[in-house]
Amino acid sequence: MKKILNDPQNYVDEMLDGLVAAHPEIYAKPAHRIITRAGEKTKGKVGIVTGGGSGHLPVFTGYVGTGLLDGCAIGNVFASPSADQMAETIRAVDAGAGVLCLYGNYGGDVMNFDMAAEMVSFEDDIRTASHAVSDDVASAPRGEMEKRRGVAGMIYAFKIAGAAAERMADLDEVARLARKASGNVVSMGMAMTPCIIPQLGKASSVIGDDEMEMGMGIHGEPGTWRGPIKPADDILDEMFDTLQADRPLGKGDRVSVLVNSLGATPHEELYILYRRLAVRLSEIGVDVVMPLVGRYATSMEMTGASLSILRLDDELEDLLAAPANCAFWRV
Amino acid sequence: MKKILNDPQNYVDEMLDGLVAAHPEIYAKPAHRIITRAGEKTKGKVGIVTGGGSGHLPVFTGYVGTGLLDGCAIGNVFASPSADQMAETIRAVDAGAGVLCLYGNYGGDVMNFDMAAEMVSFEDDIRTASHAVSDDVASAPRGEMEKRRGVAGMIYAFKIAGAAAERMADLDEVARLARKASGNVVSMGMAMTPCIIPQLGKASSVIGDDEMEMGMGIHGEPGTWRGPIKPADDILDEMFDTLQADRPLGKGDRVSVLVNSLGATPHEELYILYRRLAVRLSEIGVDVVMPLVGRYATSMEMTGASLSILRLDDELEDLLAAPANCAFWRV
Amino acid sequence: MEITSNELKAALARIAEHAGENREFLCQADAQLGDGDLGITVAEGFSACAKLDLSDDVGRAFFEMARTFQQVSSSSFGTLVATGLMAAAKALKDRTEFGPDEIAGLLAQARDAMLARGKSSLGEKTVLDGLDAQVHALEAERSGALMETAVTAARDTVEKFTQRPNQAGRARIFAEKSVGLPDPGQLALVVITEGLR
Amino acid sequence: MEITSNELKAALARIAEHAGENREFLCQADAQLGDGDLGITVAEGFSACAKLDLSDDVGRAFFEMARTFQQVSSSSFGTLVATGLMAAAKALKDRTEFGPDEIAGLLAQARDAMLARGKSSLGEKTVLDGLDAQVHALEAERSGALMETAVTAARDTVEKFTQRPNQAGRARIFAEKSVGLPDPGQLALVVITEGLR
Ligand SMILES: Nc1ncnc2c1ncn2[C@@H]1O[C@H](COP(=O)(O)OP(=O)(O)O)[C@@H](O)[C@H]1O
Ligand SMILES: Nc1ncnc2c1ncn2[C@@H]1O[C@H](COP(=O)(O)OP(=O)(O)O)[C@@H](O)[C@H]1O
Ligand SMILES: [Mg+2]
Ligand SMILES: [Mg+2]
Ligand SMILES: [Mg+2]
Ligand SMILES: [Mg+2]
Repeated sequence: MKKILNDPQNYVDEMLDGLVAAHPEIYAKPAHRIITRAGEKTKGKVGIVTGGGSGHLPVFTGYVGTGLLDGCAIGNVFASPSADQMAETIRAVDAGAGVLCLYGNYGGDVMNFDMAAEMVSFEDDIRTASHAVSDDVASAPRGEMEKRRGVAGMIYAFKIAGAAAERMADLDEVARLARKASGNVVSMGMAMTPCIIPQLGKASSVIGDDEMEMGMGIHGEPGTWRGPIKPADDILDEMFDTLQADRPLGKGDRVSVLVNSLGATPHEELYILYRRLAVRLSEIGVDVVMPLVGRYATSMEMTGASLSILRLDDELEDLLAAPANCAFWRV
Repeated sequence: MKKILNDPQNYVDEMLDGLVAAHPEIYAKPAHRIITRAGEKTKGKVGIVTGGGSGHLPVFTGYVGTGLLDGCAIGNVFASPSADQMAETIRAVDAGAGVLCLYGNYGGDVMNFDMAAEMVSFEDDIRTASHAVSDDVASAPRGEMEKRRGVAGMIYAFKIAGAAAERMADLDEVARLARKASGNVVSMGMAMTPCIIPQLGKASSVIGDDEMEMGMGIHGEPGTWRGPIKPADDILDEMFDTLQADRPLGKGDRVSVLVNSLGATPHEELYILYRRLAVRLSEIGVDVVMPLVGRYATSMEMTGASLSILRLDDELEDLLAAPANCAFWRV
Repeated sequence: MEITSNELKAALARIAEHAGENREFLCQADAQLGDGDLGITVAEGFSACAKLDLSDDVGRAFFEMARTFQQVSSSSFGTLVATGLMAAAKALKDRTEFGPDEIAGLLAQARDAMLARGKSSLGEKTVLDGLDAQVHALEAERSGALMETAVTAARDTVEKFTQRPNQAGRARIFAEKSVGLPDPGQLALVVITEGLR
Repeated sequence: MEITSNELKAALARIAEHAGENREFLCQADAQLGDGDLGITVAEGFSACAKLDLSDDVGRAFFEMARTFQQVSSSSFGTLVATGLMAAAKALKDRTEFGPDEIAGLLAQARDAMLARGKSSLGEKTVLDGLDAQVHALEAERSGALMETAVTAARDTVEKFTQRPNQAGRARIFAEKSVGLPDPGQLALVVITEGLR
């Protein structure tokens, strides 16, 4: 296991300790496996919480910060946190204006967040709204949106909802904008190697030496095909064409794009993909605003990349460009 | 070869095209394999150029930006750019106040930068100063500083010299501060897997399945020992103790630290290392300012991490905290 | 005989014991189609509940169980069980006892809440098909052999569904492979109901 | 006979041809201890220089060669050769010819500039040891057989150093392995000088 760790059982907790030790001005850990913003809450501001399995930094915990999220419930590697932790996180961030639960569409997380919302309403009288981002086009057809998984595109929802909350929009408005951003983003990924789950000490699946898998999920969920590795331009074209088929862009559209590494794939190769993406977008007359290239949603040391495209309008563009600050992203 | 690329021969050039396409407000490519800041030069500002082999993003090219570097000469993966390219880069950034060449201590780069300085002095009458950062404690004893390689710690020299130049310090002063930062930083790294050089299509060396190599260089240069993988805390302790032996820190010292991934090693594991580092530093009463945790100097998809420690005084701390902006680092 | 908080506590102890004995069995069943943690979820969830000092208010008691169950496990099954317990908590709020004849109704409410939580439907080869079979069997049951009826209904469901593909939860990904394998959640319901006797 | 820009051009053509023939040989020698690019550096460097339309000013001519050489290759050897050429350029500035008796002196200046550039010392088993041997041999030479003397000095150096470890450049890392292997840079000097004849 080519990982830097102590006891695999402590992987998540030691990671959180290090995160808070390194950035005490950004993150606080008020309770076991709960991260919130450091400092005082802003009274009357809508809180935004997320949560999910570990192993995806900066997702989920990393996006707690100014203009972004208020809290995160942290599960084990690739495992949902409990509803109780989520409820605790909701309580921790509530500043009297209600809380939006905004996370990726995975069965366990959805059930637990729903349960948590029920709990804080039953016990604490905190108003909540919920939205599970489902941007992974490879995981289900557009007609079965509720089966689509949430992947890297969710960071656009974090950013836009976070900016709205920072401007003191109310819960309904923050939830509307989160849903709008989420509805406007589509993603598609591919992988070349899986990653190692610390407690298992080995990879969840194996991909042949000269093989890649298109559409593979960030936990190794099966994709649309597995076969010989294609050239970078062909990979980008297939991802782009799939997204275009799902939600076509045309002349005059404005978008933000995210070319994301799943972990091991280096920046160099993301830029090789971006180069082709820029050609494809300019061919159809689409303008790019604030492109993101880097490691924004990972699966530890998985090799692979994903492409997310967010369609913008004035409202979304304005919120996307608003100031934000966490240890992994500054706008 | 688990890499996303087209023709391996085009790896570097396509990467640069993508970089400039994604961030045209930051980077410009005035000539083949030369990157400078976008926009107008500031008349009378000292220019800072760097250069070196590709495959280390954000090093070297990535650190061109406000409050950082002015230009970069780009070589093939792990190969020095030519003196001619360097001279061209010096000419491109000179704004009448002379140019500092600031790069990592590797034989080829040193020779080529010296040659380039000679060329621009012979032909163009541009004043230059040069400094090769040599922070890698594993590569030679303190007594043979000129043999020490330059690794991740060089970004502190970029930052501090860049801030001084941005404040319109003159060439001697910028060079003095670069040398001071460089003299105050020490680094130590370890690796668990090598990386693949695109043109070769394979790794330069092999590390056994349960093995790591302490002190390995970023191009796979042999380290101080190879053996079974140790726990994260032991790894950090060995790196820290080696740095302490080389240049001891004591009570009341202020430092910045960089816990850097060589590529594949995920953020999670950097924070596991950071957690231990924070303990070690606080045990000896050393204060940390602006810690950096992430991928600041890589070898594509190499697995491993390095630790750099910069000893601060008021002057360096002030320059470290000054504003800076490139696609990979914002202060 | 009416059921009070005391009966609930005794029942939890019996389930916890039986679930402990079947821990490995359920983990192995889950490992074939999922992540192999179901035995842990069920055993530790009920073991923690059995340690509770339950309120006399049976509604409150079910709430305490729900909360405890999902604290221990955040896997799907744990959250679904907690959801079912929560449904009972709401239905029995402010009461100190309930009758055997109310059980079918409570199970039906749990089933519906769990369907909503899991965003799944009956017939998808999950624990909910077992629960649904129990609801119908108990509604038809007049002899008073409630426990036997419930165990039989749960067991029959496993058999009825084994040759079908899983269509919900993690196992959905392995739909083809799942044909011929019993659904782990349906097996867990058998174990829990056996423990109740 | 004085040496003008014309003689330089003719010499470059001969070296380029001979270096082309030895391209593989030098690459293989370099591959044993380094990155295997030395044959390319030498062959392409001289081939590009041979295509130059040299200035009549021999100082300027050497500068043009220096510049061209390092444009083609940024490997150590290329930069060292360019450095040596640059030293000659400075020494011969504003002249249109130089005499054979000046060659030893020019080589000595080149050697010194290259030592400074490479931050290395004589005796470290590099091309500079070959150059140094040539300087001494040419200084002692009175018969006029300059070329033969230079070739012999370069060849003898290879032999003298083969059993020693490399102590400079990339090969330093493989110091142990390098014992028994000729230094590729010293071999390249033999090839270049052979071409000059
Ligand atoms: N969405 C769902 N709706 C209904 N039942 C479900 C659902 N997801 C899982 N289950 C049931 O839970 C069982 C698996 O539970 P568990 O091992 O806790 O799941 P996981 O570990 O995948 O979160 C399945 O066999 C199935 O009976
Ligand atoms: N620092 C140095 N000083 C003197 N000679 C050197 C130095 N580095 C390399 N050389 C010479 O150059 C030869 C290797 O040249 P080359 O293949 O161009 O190096 P690389 O590919 O490693 O940059 C060596 O055999 C040696 O003779
Ligand atoms: Mg399971
Ligand atoms: Mg599970
Ligand atoms: Mg070489
Ligand atoms: Mg070379």
